[in-house]
Amino acid sequence: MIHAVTATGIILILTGLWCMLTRKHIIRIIIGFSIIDTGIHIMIVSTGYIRNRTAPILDHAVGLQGAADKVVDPVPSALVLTAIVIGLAVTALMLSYAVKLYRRKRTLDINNYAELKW
Amino acid sequence: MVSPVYLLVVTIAAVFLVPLADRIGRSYGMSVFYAAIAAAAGLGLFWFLSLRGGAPAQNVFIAGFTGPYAIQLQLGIAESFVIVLVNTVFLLASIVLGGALIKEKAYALTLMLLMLTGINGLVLSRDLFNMFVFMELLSISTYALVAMPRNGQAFSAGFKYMIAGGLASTFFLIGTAFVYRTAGTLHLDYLLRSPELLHGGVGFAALFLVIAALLIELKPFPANGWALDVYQAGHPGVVSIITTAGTGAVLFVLYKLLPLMSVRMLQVLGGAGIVTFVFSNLVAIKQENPGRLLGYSSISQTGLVIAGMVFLRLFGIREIAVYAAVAGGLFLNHLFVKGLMFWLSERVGPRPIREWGVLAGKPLLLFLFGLAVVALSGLPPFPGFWAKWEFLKLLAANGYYPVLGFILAGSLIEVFYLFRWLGYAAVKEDHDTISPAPAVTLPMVAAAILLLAASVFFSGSLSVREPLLRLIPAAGILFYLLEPLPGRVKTVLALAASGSAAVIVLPGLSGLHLVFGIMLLGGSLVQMIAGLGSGGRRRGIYPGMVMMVYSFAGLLVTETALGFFFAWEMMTLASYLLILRGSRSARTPLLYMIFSTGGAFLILAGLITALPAGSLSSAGLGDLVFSGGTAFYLIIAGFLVKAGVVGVHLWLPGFYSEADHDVSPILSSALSKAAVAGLFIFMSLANGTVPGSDMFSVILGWIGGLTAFFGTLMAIYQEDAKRLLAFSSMGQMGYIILAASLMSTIGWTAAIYIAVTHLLFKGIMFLSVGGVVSRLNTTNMYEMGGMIKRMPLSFMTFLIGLIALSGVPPLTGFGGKWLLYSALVGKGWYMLTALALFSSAVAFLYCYRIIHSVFLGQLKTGFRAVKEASVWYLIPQFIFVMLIMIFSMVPRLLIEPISAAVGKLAGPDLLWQGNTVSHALGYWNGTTVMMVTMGVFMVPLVWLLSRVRSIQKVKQFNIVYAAERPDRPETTHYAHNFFAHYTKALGFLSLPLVRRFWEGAGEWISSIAAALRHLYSGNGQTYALQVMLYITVLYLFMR
Amino acid sequence: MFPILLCYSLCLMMIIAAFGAVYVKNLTSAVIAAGAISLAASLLYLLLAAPDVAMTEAAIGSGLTSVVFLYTLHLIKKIDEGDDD
Amino acid sequence: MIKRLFVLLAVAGMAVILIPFVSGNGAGDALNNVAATYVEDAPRDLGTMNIVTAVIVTYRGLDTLGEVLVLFIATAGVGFLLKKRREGDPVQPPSEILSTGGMILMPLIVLFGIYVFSHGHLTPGGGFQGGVIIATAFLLAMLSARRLPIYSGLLTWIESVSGFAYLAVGVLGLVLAGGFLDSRLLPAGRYGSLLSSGTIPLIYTFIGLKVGTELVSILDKLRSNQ
Repeated sequence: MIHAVTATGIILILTGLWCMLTRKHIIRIIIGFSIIDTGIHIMIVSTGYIRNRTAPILDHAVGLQGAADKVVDPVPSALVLTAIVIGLAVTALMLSYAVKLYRRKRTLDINNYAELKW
Repeated sequence: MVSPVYLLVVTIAAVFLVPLADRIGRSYGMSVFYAAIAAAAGLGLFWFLSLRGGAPAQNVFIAGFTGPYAIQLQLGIAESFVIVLVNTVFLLASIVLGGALIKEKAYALTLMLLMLTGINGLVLSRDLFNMFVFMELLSISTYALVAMPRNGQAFSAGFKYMIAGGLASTFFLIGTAFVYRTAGTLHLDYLLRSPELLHGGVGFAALFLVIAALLIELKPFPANGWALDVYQAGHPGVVSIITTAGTGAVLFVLYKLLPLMSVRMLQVLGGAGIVTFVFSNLVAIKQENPGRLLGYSSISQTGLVIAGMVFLRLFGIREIAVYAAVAGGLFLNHLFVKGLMFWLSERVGPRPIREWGVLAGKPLLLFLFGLAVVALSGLPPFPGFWAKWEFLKLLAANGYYPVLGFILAGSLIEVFYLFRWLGYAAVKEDHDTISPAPAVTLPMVAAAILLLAASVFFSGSLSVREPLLRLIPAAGILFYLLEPLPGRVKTVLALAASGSAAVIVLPGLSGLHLVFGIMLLGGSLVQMIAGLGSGGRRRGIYPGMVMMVYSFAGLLVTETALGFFFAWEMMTLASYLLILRGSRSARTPLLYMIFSTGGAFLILAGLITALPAGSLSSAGLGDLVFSGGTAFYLIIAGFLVKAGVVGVHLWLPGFYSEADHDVSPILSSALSKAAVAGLFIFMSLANGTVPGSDMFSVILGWIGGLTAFFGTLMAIYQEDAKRLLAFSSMGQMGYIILAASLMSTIGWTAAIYIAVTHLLFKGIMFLSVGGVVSRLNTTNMYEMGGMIKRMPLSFMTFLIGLIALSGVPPLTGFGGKWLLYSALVGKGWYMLTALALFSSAVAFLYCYRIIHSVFLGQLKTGFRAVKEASVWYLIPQFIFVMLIMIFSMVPRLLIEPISAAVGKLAGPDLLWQGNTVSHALGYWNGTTVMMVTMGVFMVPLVWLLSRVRSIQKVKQFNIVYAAERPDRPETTHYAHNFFAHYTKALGFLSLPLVRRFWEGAGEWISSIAAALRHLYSGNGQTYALQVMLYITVLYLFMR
Repeated sequence: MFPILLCYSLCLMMIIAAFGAVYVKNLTSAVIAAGAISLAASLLYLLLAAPDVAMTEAAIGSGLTSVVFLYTLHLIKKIDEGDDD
Repeated sequence: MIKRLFVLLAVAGMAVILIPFVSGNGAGDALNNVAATYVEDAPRDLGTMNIVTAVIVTYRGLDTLGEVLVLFIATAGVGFLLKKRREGDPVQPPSEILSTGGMILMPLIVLFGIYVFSHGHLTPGGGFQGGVIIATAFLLAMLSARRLPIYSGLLTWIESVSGFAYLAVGVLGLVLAGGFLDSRLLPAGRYGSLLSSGTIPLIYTFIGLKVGTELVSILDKLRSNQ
């Protein structure tokens, strides 16, 4: 099962990359990024998963005794939390850029923003 | 010591305080902002000083847990070094940005502070994921700040940056997560306990992604289009932070990760760095926009730093000191220079580099720019020089010769475009003014001072025995500070400074060194007197002049290979400054710089190849090992380039002729001997140890012979008096090299003898012509004529110089030629003897021409009132005339010390070949020959002089162009195109084949650059595609 | 058995939604499709015993991010209508 | 077309790099040393039930501080890029149902948000999730109200003060306890109760407030940039 999840994460990343590299619309490119982000998050969460274990919350159901054999790895969860927030920050900033660009040229086709080159 | 956490706390606290303070008032917000950055820089300095003073490194764990469980911040000497540097440059950059920031909302200030937090966190953290977070802090705040100029270009550049940066973050994040998955920890030190976990399968892929992400952040060629757009469009202040502090932090992360990498990874990474260095420099030559050009240059420097630390790791070096000397030195150099240059571009405003002539009228800004260009080119005394030396030395010691070659090639390209730019700024005066902006100038001055201070710090590798070497740049700077004084005062001061150097240095020399010391120092000193003949401020002459004289002294005094190269490069730089000031076009100084640097790189390559194995400290010249041959040939080739032998003489005519009239003589007579001195120093060092020396001496002989021939031949076609003398110098250098190639005592004696006489007579001739030219304000010979009447003293000295040159008895020239021919014949080189004889014959043609066109003939109407040349021009000439007379009458005075020096060098027989000296020198009695010939010569001279005032009648129709009116009046002058007839016979030999070759090579390189730059299409998607393809290729290489 | 089936179907859903987000004509629909991926992902995280991540992904990944996207699209429409400074 | 080919090549290259991660994943059947130590020590040392929270706030606290700062960059960056709307622009009146519903729901959602961040050490969730929930409440209010005056001054204050307080708690940890951001500044308390786990609830409250106000101001800037 976990292999399928990791694979799904990779497929999402590749789909996002494809989106980012082939779509011309800037908003669509940013959507591509957010798909990539989701893919990464899935991949990372999948690294912490251990079959038949429960969430790392040591309530009475889990108990303190031998907890390390009952729960999944908490570290990837912590990393993903950070990554999700960072992803939001990047997305918001990208979208602000999109608004700015649109206000300049009334277009969001990325091919129109190649005035700097060589 | 203060806990390193406070470095982060200071800026984070300011992040929260600034918006509040800003609500009270703009200035409060700004104050908090600057106070926080200054505090960070101060902390950095405090730590650096205490750690250098022996304080232990600090390791702090967040939240008080230890081991791999909590994030660790480490503050060792390396960290504190980077922190003090990046925070200082950040502080300076934010002063530059002050004017722009005050117009923005408080957001801009918080973004800046967050950027600094990210930078400092990256340096301190020992945890992989924590580094990711700080990297995001750094990059996301940068994304926003790129938009600062708020124009369309900045917005689109910022967006492209976000795409590429987003990709890099993606890779970093995946890599980090899987590093944790594989190794069970994110803590670097614990990862290092089992690095093999990361060398196969998933571990490898994870580590690879982290490294690739870092590399992308460092903008490797060609996956760096977005970065260039940012450099071009962003605010120079922001951009300077990105390329200095930001890049520095990421570089340091890469440094921290080095021990994790496998050999294969290191090799590929080092290769990527070298590729970036070479190709970014290559593309830079086609750039017109200063921001973009600096961008390419920054990227290339980053590539070099990457290569530096990666190769060091590959060589198994662990000492931090070595990393500091190589990567640290390169980075420090880049940091201050790029800061300075970007801020200067802010100051100059949006102008293409061709219009940087606005700086020509601003001595301080031009000085700063020049300093930056010199430092960036890796010239001494700046840290880049020492770092490159150490780096190249290690490459050579480990047999990485191709890499060494690539770095030198890239550096040469770098020198080309940087000095071309400096030429635009210094030579093409543009009368546009730029408004004063102390807020920008002040940080630039600070950066320059810090750079110089760092130079002193890094030059610690020069041994204390050679304090003179340190004086070379110091003297240059001192005379720069004296620039406001009147020219004559500076001349006197320069004479005093150079004279005291001579007094201190000469007594300590002996043998060949003494002979060359007298030539270089004495020759320069005497000719410097002519400087008193010109009025005005004479800006830009004396820093170069004094530096050059001190470098001569340094060359002769130094006992180490590094010291020799240092002095050599300082001499190149000093002479460049002299020609830069005098030249009318930017082309001549540039050509000179390119060829000189190329020659210097050959010498450098030879020196480091010849260094004895295992010598990390500076090796002595005597310890060099030439048994392989290659090193020796490289060094000799370098000196030949500097001597301007045929094929690489392109720089020569302009260089010897275009400087100020009192400077050209020194360059042409004294400086040219530096190459000879180098040649002899190394030939004597290698005496008897170089394999295949027979072949070498034949080849060298032919190079000398052909140089003599072609130099002389080209001299006869010149219209410009100083150019004619310049080519004549080339021919004389040919004789010297030819004589030196004989590798026998008599040959070497002849060579040095010719060198001395050439110094004397070329000094006389150049000064004499210089005196004439300074009165007539033209160098075209067809515009002169009849000067014998107005300037009889100049004529007399010139004539004596000419006789000495032509090699006829009785003057010294004869002795040199006599020694040379007898040695050539003795060795059995008849072809070369014939060639040399033929060249001497041809030399008569130009001798005749110059005396005929300048001094004899009809006096032009416009010049009837000119006076004799300034007495200050005449004094050195008379000193030299006296010397020539003395040496002519008593040749022993000259020949004996020389042959003694040569003899002492290698015993009576040089070991090169075992050629016995069979020529006794006794039967040439100079005195008699002199007396006889003087009599033969003086009688007609007196008669001529007595007749010179009588008017010669000319027939009424004795004009050539009777029926038609020529387009260009000068073509009617008899002296114009004087030797047109000979073109049929010999002209094909002077066809500009050499020039065409070099121009073709230049165009070829330029067209490669033009093709490469088209990689950068400007489309953000294409850039992202390039990044991904780059990473794929990298993966395939590293796997 | 059920969680595994649910997991596979969520994966499939996400992939389909991703292709939708790339290729669907309307941008608003694309944004919603991208949001749907996140939503499905947050369910998946629950299955993977990561409730914290699930909550965050639902709130930020699918909720807030989509809102920010939609706001931007709205803004762009406003700019088109000339309601601009 | 040729570009498509390159894109395909690039994506295929990425696939080649990423595919090892599929097989290299999921084989583990035990926690590694670091994770196991967290799970075993956190309840005792810190008093948290939610180990993820312990990792986020304490063990990897610097990451979280950085994360808060990244969000701060987003606010500042969006504010830096986009200018504020002119005052008094007409806003379309929302429907009656939406506005009434929004007004009733908003306090409830805010309350829920506060619950989420204050119980971060006991249950799933924490400062970030709680902050987002509070932001959602304001979002609803923005949508439903004719004009909800967002006092940017007040937002700045809450944002800055809560951020500063977070940092101050961190520094106090350095001065009084084991290290920067050490949550053992306060006693671990009774395991499983609200007021336990040292400074973790306090830190999560500051984070929640900060994240909430930051997100509200991002949304406000995007909304009012018209």
